[in-house]
Amino acid sequence: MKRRTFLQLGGMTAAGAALAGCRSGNEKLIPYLIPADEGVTPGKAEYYASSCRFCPAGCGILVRVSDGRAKKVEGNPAHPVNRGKLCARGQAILQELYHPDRIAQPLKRSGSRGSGEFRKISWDEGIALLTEKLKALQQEKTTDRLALLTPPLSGTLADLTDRFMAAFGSPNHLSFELLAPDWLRRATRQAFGRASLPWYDLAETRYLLGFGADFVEHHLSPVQYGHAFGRMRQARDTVRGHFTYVGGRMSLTGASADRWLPARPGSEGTLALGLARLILADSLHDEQALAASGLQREKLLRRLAGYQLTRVAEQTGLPQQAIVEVAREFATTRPALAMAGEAVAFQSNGPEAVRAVLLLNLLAGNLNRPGGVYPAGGGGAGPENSFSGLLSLVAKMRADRIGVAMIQGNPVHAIPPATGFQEALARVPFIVSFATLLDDTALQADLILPDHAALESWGDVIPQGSAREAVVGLIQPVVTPLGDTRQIPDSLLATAHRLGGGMAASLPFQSYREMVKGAMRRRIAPARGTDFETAWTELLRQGGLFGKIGSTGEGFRRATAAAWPEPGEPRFAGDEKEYPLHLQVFPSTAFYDGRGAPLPWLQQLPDPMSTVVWDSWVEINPRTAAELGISHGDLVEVTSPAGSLRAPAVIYPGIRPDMVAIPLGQGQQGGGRYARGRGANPLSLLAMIDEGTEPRPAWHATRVRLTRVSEKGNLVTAGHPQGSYRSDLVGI
Amino acid sequence: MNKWWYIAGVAAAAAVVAGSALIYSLPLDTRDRSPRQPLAFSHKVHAGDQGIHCLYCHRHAPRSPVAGIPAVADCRACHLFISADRPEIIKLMGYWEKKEPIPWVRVYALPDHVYFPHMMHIRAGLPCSSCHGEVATMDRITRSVSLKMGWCLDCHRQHTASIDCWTCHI
Amino acid sequence: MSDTPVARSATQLNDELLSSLRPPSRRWYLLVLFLLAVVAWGLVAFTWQVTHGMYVTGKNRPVMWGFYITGFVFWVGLSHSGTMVSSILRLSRANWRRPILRAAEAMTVFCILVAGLFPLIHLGRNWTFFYMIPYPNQRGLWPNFRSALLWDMTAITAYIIGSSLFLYLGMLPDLAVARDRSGGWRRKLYGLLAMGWRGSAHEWAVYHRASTLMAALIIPVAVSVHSIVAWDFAVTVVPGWHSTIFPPYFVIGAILSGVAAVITLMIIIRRAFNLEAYLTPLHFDNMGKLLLVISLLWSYAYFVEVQTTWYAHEPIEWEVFSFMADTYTPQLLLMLAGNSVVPIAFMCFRRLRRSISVMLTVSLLVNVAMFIERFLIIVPSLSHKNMPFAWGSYSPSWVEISVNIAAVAGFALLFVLFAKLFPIVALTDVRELEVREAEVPLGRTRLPSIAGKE
Amino acid sequence: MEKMTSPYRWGMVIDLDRCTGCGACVVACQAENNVALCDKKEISEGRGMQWLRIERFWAGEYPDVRVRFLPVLCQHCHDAPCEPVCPVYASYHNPDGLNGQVYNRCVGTRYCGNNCPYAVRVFNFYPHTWPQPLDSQLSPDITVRSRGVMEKCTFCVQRIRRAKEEARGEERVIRDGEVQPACSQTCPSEALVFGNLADPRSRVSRLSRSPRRFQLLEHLGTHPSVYYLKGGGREHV
Repeated sequence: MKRRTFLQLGGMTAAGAALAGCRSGNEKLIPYLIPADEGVTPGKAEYYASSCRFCPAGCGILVRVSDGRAKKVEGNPAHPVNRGKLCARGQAILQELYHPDRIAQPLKRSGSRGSGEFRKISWDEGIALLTEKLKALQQEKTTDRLALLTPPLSGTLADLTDRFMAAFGSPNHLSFELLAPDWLRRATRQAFGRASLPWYDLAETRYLLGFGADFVEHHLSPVQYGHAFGRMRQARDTVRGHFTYVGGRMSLTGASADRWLPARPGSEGTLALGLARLILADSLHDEQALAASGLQREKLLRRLAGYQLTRVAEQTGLPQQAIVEVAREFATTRPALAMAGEAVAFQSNGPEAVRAVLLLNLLAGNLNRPGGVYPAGGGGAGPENSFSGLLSLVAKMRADRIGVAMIQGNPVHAIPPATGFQEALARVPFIVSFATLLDDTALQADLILPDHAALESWGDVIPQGSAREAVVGLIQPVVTPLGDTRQIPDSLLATAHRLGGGMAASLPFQSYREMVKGAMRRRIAPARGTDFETAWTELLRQGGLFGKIGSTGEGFRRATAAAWPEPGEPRFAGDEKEYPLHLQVFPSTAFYDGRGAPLPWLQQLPDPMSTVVWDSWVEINPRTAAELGISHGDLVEVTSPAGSLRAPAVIYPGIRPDMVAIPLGQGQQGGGRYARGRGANPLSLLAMIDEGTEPRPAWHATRVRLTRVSEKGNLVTAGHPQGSYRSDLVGI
Repeated sequence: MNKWWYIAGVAAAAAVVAGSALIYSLPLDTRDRSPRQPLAFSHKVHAGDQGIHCLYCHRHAPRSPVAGIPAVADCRACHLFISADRPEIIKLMGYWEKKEPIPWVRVYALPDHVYFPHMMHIRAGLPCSSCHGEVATMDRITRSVSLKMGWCLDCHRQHTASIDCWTCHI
Repeated sequence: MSDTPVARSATQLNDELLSSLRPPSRRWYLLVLFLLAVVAWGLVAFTWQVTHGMYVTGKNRPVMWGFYITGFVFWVGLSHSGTMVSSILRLSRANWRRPILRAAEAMTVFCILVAGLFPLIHLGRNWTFFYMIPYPNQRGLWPNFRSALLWDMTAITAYIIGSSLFLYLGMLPDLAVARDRSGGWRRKLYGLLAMGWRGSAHEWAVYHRASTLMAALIIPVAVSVHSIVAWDFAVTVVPGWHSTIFPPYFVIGAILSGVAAVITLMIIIRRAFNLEAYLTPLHFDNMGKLLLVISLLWSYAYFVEVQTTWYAHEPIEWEVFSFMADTYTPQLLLMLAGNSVVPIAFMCFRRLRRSISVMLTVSLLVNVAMFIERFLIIVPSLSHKNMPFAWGSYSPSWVEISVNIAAVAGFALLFVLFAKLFPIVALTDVRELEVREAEVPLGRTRLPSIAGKE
Repeated sequence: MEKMTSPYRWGMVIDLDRCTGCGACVVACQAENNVALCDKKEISEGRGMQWLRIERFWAGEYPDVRVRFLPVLCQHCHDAPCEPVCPVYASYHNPDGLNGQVYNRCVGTRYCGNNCPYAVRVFNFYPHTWPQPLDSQLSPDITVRSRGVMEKCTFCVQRIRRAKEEARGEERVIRDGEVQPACSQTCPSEALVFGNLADPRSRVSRLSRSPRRFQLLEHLGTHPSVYYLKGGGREHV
């Protein structure tokens, strides 16, 4: 790839030099060593298609490259997921590439763990060190002491890691992510009989009933649902889609709603069933749909007998009037759509509540109908409760049954300490991190094999629940790697080859690129066997394989065996007397689960709701704040059974008085100059509660106490605190 | 007494003239018009005697804002055979061996707040010489124009090209 | 004219009036040194700003103008002292004006000089200030004559030229006297400046016509200057600035501060050169009356402005006003006290008008209040402009404060130096009174009586 | 200044009913235009450099709270308050009806910034730098502004210019949707629509005739090129 050679050549057009009188930086005129590729004109920008791997949505991107440097990341119009659009985070991956604190070459720990003292080593040494450790495990016949921690993987990388672990003989591959939609996968299977993520036809629906499904910020596929939302509102001449949002905190998504139902945390499931009962009582449901899924109104009504309006209203803390109205609107406006999100799922009764919400779709008869719910394309079979996987791994690590841990991502920061992960990890003798920055996990690592930035990597992405048809997005490098880094799969391949034997045999690939290419060849083999090379270049040009592979035809239908959802009383960690407030931790638009925090563009992006920059904050209802004598910008201490933190207070009219909310992502020890030591990590507040047979990630089931510390919160908001209430002056 | 008055008057007048001339020509053009180049490349030989067309080497000019200068490989391609024994050519090959580009010195340098698209000017049918002078007669390139804003504007006015500030300054 | 000093011999008079030209005392040198130090400090602050960037000031978005423009408007206002006093009184033939003429006119020149510096100091790229000067250049670019800032520049330049001519013209005969009564380099200097004034009847006739003419001419210039400064604000769409009453309001304000400044000046000069004989309580009485009138005018103008805003109750305008009243209450009260309540209350009484100490306090108070008034016009409006989400606030930084203090020092310095170099009391003007009756010697010639001319 | 010879009158329509306030446009703008990175201190002093901000307004009391988002960028007024006040024509009206800002001409009086009712002009109070290799992201198409000059949204004029150059090459006018500023290009919900208001058939002109349309601070008579479409309130379907 000749354009990779661009980087050793200076730019022809001088960027950067500041505008200072007549002086100018471009004194020299540096020619190329080798002429540019055909079709590449120096001084003119080129676009290269790739995919964003910031979040599992897997949007397609076009990267504007000028004189060998990536200049801008834009959406790929040909990509069915994001249709040329891109979110703030997606555009900021450019700064992942050019981050001033990137790890330029393999590092070996020289100081104590967490000290951040490392010694630069060569790749040979690095790989040798790793293989030596793994060899040791092999010789001791304890290959299961190897653990691999990754975010949920898709496509060829998943294949590679599976082969690697299988060949090595270790079952301990944990793919965990705080926001992974396992809960939704499971609920869909249990409710609609298909182990697949749902794909909501937002654009065509006329009434959206969102139960804490924050699709604008992070839920499933923000860009594509953001796009769909715009169309739902205004793309149809006569129809304006209506949106009702249920949730104790008015999230950014909730802010766009026409009606906000601040239901008491953990009561969403009850509300859903209450609505169902009202709908059935007035027989406003879709009779055929009900029949088709083998249900009778009477039976259901009997089942729902416990959910009379009065009780529901009392439990949710909502006015009866509103509940009745919503029920009627939802049932009488077709097509209507109900979405469940993390805010619901991460309650102690989450799984049941989610299924209760999905039930509403069934009553509205919108399964596999325009404006309704379809199974997402691309299979999407995946873990249904990786959380239990996490806990079992933690147990193993505690029991010293893990000798080597290879870690992609930053679990040390992004996993709640209440799971005991951090302490357990500390017991692991040898930790390998693939971090690109010296993040919290890398700080604990003994060996760092730095990964490429996304824009330097090869790969393929199968977007999760992002599209109705199956999509395979391709990732291709658009610039020469800045440092002496390698992408994870190549490091694994190198290790495997060096281990030799079965390992080498099971991974007979020179490079990951070759592997990806092979996978693609297999994918399009049925389509066209001959002349793969041209097809391949074409695929690279358009950014992936879209809609060509048929999405499995059969749609959702009610799983007859499905257990009836009975969301019980929500349980919370912390005694109500001592900890009067509910805590909600939410992924902010900028930081997602924290991986956005190192990027300055995202740090200085004012949070849309609080307009806070460069910090984390605590959202408090004005009434509560007044009672506690807290005013905007004060430093407050939030204490939970699990721990406590300090952060500035933001007076937030859109939250229940018995709730506080803190954004995820800040409070990192590492993560480069822009993230280090900034704000606080609310995960440290979360407590575990054991509910039912198996552990469930009840991240919204912690109670907290709030105390004012001082007026010096050092809070910076882009918006003027008083001016933010004076929309009358601009007439909107 | 009186003659002092006269002298003072003359001096003052001179000062005023000089001063206004100075102010008029701000910003001053202090750049070396014919800087020494790392290689004694002669446009006279190439463009003049050999009659090679400008766009043969500066081939991006019609398509790109920058005219582009030949990659070291391009120079080498020809000079593998043509007068390969000359000292300057050996120097050139030296660069190639060391795999480092030639640090040519810019002669036509514009400040960074000026945008000059070569392709637009070639499209408009301007001869290269209208800005770059009679390159074919120069051994070492000598800047033949002032490159001051006034000079650009005059030409734009003559050819009724856009004189919107944003045409050149963004 | 009973209060005018009784006739004394020409030499005696000249001696007294020219006493200021005697070699300076140590106190004078100390004063000059001190002032120089302050000015130097101001220069340091300014250099700091130029080398670092505007962030060393307190300015921000939306408050992009602050103490510098406040200072600018303030000094322009102050500069009205001389013009008003000397020309108005000259035209109205008030004889008691005579002893303070020179000081007032000098003050005008120095104020406007200082004022003219501020717009340049506040530029983000001071080194490109010449872009604003209309001169033919190779870029083929001209400044924008629609911009009030350019009007400013023109008006102020005109005013500088006008007022310095005015000052110079008034000084001519005195320079001649000084020339004749001094030696060494001073003699050369005065000789050069006096341009060979002989004091012939013809010269005097011309001189009188010229100075009357200048007096008449300078007034419209002065008025226009401050109207234009007012337009800097009035022509914008900034709530609280966009007001038709601004030009007259600013002019009145200017005269108010000008008159106050002159009073302060009179007192200082009176002490410094012990001219008790020439600056008698009568003069302060008159100035007090003048102050009273202007202060009443100002109060009326201010009332009109606020009252219209309040009555119309245009949301954003009212928002600005109430924000100002809430955030800057003490400043607002001090301003009202200093500009209207105190002057009006005190100047009504003859006894107070004739008490030097009272006059000093009041006149100083007026000018402090005037500075605050400028500030309250500029900053609150910008802090709460039309987009509430982008509201802000402003507080001056040490740099801005230093530069403003240095401006005061710089003005004082110029004045002190001037007072040592040139007759600070208008010699001939005073003499005019004396020499009504008889032929008097002036210089080497004998001048026929001009009695009855005035 | 504005010559009526140009076939373009660039304008934008912002549909507040579509806008979710996600902030994608804000980052897009900074990425495209070499807008400086501002640390916490700078922003706390009110010296942030955003060309495009999303204003967030709270209305009502809990539980009847409503949030309104208002993306505000340079409105490119046709009677722009910023233009006449600039003493050096650094802020001027361009033939396509854009408010030009010429950085190298700006002397920094900040008069335009005061007189802009939309407060969208940002001033380089600080000298800004990009730590290596972050400076590699700087676009070569746009000058990097030095301290002491005013800057603001240009409707991504560099993109317009590029499109013009191409159109010129093919002797045609720019097609509708061919050129988009970074913000409207990336806006997930397509709330921002950019185009040529002089062409009555362009998407932006059609939207600008919507009954929901209004303009910001219309009463000031600045005649912006940016139209807003009212967000749908609480009304039912």
